[in-house]
Amino acid sequence: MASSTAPAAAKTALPAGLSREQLLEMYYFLRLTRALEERLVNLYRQTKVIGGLFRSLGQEGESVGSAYALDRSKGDFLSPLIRNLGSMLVQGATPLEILRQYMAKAESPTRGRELNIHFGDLERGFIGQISHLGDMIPVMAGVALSFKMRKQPRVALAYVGDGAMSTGAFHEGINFAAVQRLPLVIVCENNGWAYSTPTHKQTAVKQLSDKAAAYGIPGYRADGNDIVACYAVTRNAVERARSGGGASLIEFVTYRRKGHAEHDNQSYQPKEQIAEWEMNDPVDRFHGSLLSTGWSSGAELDAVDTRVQNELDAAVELCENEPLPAVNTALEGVYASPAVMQPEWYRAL
Amino acid sequence: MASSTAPAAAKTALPAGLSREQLLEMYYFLRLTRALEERLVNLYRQTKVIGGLFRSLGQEGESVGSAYALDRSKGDFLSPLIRNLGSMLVQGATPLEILRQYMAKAESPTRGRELNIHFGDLERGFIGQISHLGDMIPVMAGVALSFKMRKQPRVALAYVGDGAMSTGAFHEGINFAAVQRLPLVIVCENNGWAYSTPTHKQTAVKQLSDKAAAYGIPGYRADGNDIVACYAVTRNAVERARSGGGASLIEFVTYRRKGHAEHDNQSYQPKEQIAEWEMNDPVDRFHGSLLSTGWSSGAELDAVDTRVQNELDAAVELCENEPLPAVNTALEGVYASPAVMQPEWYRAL
Amino acid sequence: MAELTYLEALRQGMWEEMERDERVFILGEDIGAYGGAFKVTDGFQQKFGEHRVIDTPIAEAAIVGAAAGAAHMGLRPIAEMQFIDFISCAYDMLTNYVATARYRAGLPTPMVVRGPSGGYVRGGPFHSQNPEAAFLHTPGLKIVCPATVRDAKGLIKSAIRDDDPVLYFEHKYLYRRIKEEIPEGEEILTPIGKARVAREGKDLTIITWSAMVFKALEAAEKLEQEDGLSVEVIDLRTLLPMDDEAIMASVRKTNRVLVAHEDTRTGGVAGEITARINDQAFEWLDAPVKRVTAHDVPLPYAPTLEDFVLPQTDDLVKAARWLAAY
Amino acid sequence: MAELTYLEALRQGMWEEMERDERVFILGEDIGAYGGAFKVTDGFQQKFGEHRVIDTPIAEAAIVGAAAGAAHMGLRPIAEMQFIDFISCAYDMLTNYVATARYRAGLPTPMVVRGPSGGYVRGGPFHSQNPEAAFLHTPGLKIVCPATVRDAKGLIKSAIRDDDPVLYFEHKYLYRRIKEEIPEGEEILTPIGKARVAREGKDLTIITWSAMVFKALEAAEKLEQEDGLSVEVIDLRTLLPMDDEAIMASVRKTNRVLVAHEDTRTGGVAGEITARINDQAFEWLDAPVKRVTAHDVPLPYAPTLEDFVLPQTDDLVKAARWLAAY
Ligand SMILES: Cc1ncc(C[n+]2csc(CCOP(=O)(O)OP(=O)(O)O)c2C)c(N)n1
Ligand SMILES: Cc1ncc(C[n+]2csc(CCOP(=O)(O)OP(=O)(O)O)c2C)c(N)n1
Ligand SMILES: [Mg+2]
Ligand SMILES: [Mg+2]
Repeated sequence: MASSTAPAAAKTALPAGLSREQLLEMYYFLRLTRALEERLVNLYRQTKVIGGLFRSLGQEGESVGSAYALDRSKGDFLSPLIRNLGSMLVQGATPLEILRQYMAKAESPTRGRELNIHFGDLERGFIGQISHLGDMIPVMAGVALSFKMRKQPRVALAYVGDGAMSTGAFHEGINFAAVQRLPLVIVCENNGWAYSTPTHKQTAVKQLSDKAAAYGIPGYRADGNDIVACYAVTRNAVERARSGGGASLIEFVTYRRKGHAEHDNQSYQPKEQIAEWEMNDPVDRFHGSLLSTGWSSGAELDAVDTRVQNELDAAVELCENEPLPAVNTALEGVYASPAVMQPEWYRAL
Repeated sequence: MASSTAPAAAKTALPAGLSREQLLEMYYFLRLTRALEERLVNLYRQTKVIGGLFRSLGQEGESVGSAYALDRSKGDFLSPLIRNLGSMLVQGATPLEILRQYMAKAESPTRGRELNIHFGDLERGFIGQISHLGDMIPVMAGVALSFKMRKQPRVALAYVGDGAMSTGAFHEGINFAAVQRLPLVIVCENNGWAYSTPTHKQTAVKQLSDKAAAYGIPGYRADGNDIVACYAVTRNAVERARSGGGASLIEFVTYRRKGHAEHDNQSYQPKEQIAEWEMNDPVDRFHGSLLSTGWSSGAELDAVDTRVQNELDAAVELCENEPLPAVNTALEGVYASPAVMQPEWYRAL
Repeated sequence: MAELTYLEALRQGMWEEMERDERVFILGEDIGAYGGAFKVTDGFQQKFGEHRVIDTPIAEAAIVGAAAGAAHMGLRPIAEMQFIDFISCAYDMLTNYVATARYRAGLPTPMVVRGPSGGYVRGGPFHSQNPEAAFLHTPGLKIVCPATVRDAKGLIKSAIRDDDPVLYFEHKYLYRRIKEEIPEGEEILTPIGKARVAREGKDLTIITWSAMVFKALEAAEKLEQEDGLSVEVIDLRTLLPMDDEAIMASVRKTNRVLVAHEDTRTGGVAGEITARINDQAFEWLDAPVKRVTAHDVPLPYAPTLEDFVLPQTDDLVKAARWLAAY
Repeated sequence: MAELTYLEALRQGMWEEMERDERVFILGEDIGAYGGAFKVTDGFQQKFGEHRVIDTPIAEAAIVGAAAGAAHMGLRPIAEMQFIDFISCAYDMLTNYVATARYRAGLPTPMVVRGPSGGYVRGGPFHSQNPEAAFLHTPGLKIVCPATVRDAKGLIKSAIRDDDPVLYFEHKYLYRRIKEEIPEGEEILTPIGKARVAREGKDLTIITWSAMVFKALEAAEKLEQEDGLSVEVIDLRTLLPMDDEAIMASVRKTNRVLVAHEDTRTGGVAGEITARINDQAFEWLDAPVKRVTAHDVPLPYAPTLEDFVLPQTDDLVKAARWLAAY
């Protein structure tokens, strides 16, 4: 950012060892996540999105904050869930890729095969989830296992929802990571709901971080709407894992302010509850503290907003008129060999 | 027992609300379990047992003690594992049934279809396990669910090994029971080993009872080789469940003194460890305390031993010459309807 | 006479059985106050209470396992999979525990596992599956796949009353797309194990089930119009146990058979059907039994790709012409 | 020249690959110090260390899922199921995650899942399974089933080197029952996807794999002796992808086919094979393709019952005579 627009002097010491540039970058990803989802809502209303649209409204802080705690220069790795758009952007996914996915474009990362943010890139260090909840925990344990076997100082981070913690796959995966002392950080996003199911119908524990006790690993807990707190607790768990301390579990206490997906009218969520959490919006909070602390200037933040909007304008424009995948590509890449499947006989008639 | 052989007067107050008759009956089941397994070893050596033979040597106390804590008059229910021969005998399984199972006799409870103690009886209140570890936890949660739905004051008890606790099925089942507040008591037999795998390679927790914390239910722990302690802690959990308190987890700390099965030379188990636990034998301990406390007389206990041997002589003799199942029975009972499957065409040639 | 959708018929069937038999209950994810992802159980919890319409954690193995335990004790559970794709998480429980309980241990296990299956809805690889083939190989299970509004009701009612575990695979594409008049108060019980002749014909038979039945009927109509071909369409309805009689009767009549299903080809149900025809009616065949199925790939979600991978009416028409000319 | 058992050949194959390629590692239950329930990995941990021979908790979904994650990162895991029956606990992970990873996301997933399968050993319903049919329907997976000592070695080596996930189903009945001379130092790599003519013949073909190959060879010998019938035996070796060429070549030669497998009939692999023959070589058939399989029941363990439920050599002989006389 042009230093001319920088505040005279920070009133408060910088938090969690973050620099002003980093704080501003986190704000950028926060805004980018929020704004990109808003664009997607418009496209969804115009029926340009194929399949459902999943919002992370109110949860952008923990997604961005936790992913930002990884060290990309060291090759850290993550596996996002449907509401971790922010984490993927931090890890290097581009708005254009996200838009292409949601619109099933030929140029989308999965070439129109998988929906929404179900995609990954080994280079940039993220693996897309599959729908079956919990399955990514064992898979990410395997990624962490490869780090340990090769003595690489890398860390893997996997997200899991309050609901997905009920799956057998979650249990098998976290226990495996714990007993093998793998560099895996498991982030539980306790947003109060699993589709229409409140957390108290999902489990009898009060704090989801208590589940760590069943695996002999540390359980941490943080305000999921405080991006800096999320960064700090995750950073600590990540460095602990990197230095051989093994796996850990973090619970972010947050709230899903939209329905499970756009089609869901969220009638089961108390209006007051939603309103209450709206007052606790992670973007507003971070914007406010950046200014009150003097870590950033209003001009800097406005510049970020403008940059975000410009980037999205460009991406949407570029994406919208792109073609859908060519049909013959559907038969490619089931196997390394054979590389292409034969069309069914009846198509040759 | 003939009161003439009763000790003049008990030196010590009777434990855990148990009567002299009950203590003597527990001793009977303890001896019966031990002696029946010894008969099975002989039959195994004579290759009269079909399939493997699994011992509970050193664990008979927790099996008998925990099962004895159920109230059969109220229709309590259990699901045993491979080393819960004692539990099944308490619940009403007979030595003859066990022998027939191990020898695949036509008259065996499963008619030669399933091995060893994999059988059940809804009337007497036990369901046989399948081999796939962990699967009985959800099933027993369902049994407990039926009690709750029908407002029956019945309790279900399910056993799980230190190893089986790593399975996804265990996690899904115990969490379901916990959140639904079902009358289910889950008994973990921590015998130090899962086949050749020591508990510390199975999980990073120190005490398996700590896993209860992940489900928001109480976790209890007891000396698995003290039959009265096992009875008492289970009784407490059972009555808690019966009075609507919901599920709980009990860990019995014990030891598997034989290999996983008779074929296993248990080379991986430290000799001293085995010897040490031999000094802590649950049958000897109970025998000793029954006498030292004056709860029973030597004559009474000898009478039990004689009774056990006589019963087993009769059972073995009866079973040995019984026929194997008739081949055509193999096609019966896959479905309620059709009741019988058709033989394959080539058998009609 | 009320016109019902496929989904309403399914609802009505469960509703009637729950009113008739208090042993019947439902468990699954978000089925209570919310009424299920597709609103199949909307209003059920209000009517029958929380103890008979149970919201569960996200744990398919526990849902199916608990249903089995309750069934042993004399209840009649209906386990809903939010999407049938997630039944794979209960595969072990279903194939090893549930399917074998009666044979192993004489344990009655009357239960239904049901959920929305099928593609043509842009659902992608994990919200479009047809799991018939995964369970056809399991003695002890029964599998039904209703194609009509009437059978959506008749088969769920029969499944609930059946003394064996039944997998009821409803097709989400049909939920609100088909309507039928269902007489009030008529007790509709579609027999499990019996196929249905969806259209009479004499030149050629298309054997299929579920949503594909309508593509077959469309194709038959077109072939009648354009080629004057008389095509018989068999709606199997039950896949396990399979109605060999109905299949062979049609084969003996038309001597030419297409087996069509929405799912991928290799290892699919059409293979079993082809083997049975070859085995029991070989001499009646004037042409090879041909399969029209999806391509052997995971189902992609882009419209262009999904439409290419899945079999379409036009594919049936072309295949039928080829077969008729054989 | 050393005589090796089937089990030793499998061991040798893994051993050589682990020596050749440090990316190869094994994970599973009790495989380390203990060397596995059947001692297949005996001595491996001593030789290759705890980091390449990993004892896991009892958690098949985690074993398979972790193998997949490690495979994405460039390693070459071999996941052992203590008995292959427990692969059902990883069914979701294999069919939804592992099989689709490349197609969905371009993720390379070179891994092997292996374990002791098969019956004739009084193992009962849960220690005798043949899971081929459960996975044949999954595009993205490969399935191999070695019948010979040479292929036990050649297929595990090829499976480890393959860039796709491979299910390697070894037959525990063969572990120590068959021996073969395997030249020291010869690099044996059985091609995946290629069947083997186990015995040449001209009157009739028996298509099978794994332990059933030996029953087929016994039957062929008997038919030669007693009926002067020349029976060809095809050992498929790989079930997915299937070697249609080899199958059709034999069909065109003998015009009569028995498909035999140890597993139950309905929904079994024989159905797919029958459909392929019917589809690709219908005109060459002088008789219906007949299946000789186990009966459609869970496998009971009493010797009388197991021997009745599973197909025996004598059944193949009778079926072949029927077919030859057709
Ligand atoms: C194994 C499995 N069962 C059911 C579903 C259907 N499903 C998709 S999302 C969801 C709720 C997930 O809740 P949670 O884990 O808390 O994540 P959140 O949506 O709150 O971020 C359910 C039940 C699934 N995807 N996978
Ligand atoms: C799902 C599953 N995986 C693997 C096995 C093979 N197996 C049978 S017993 C056993 C060890 C069980 O240990 P534990 O649960 O501690 O019970 P214990 O034998 O000590 O009583 C294993 C791995 C199995 N039966 N089921
Ligand atoms: Mg949630
Ligand atoms: Mg143990």
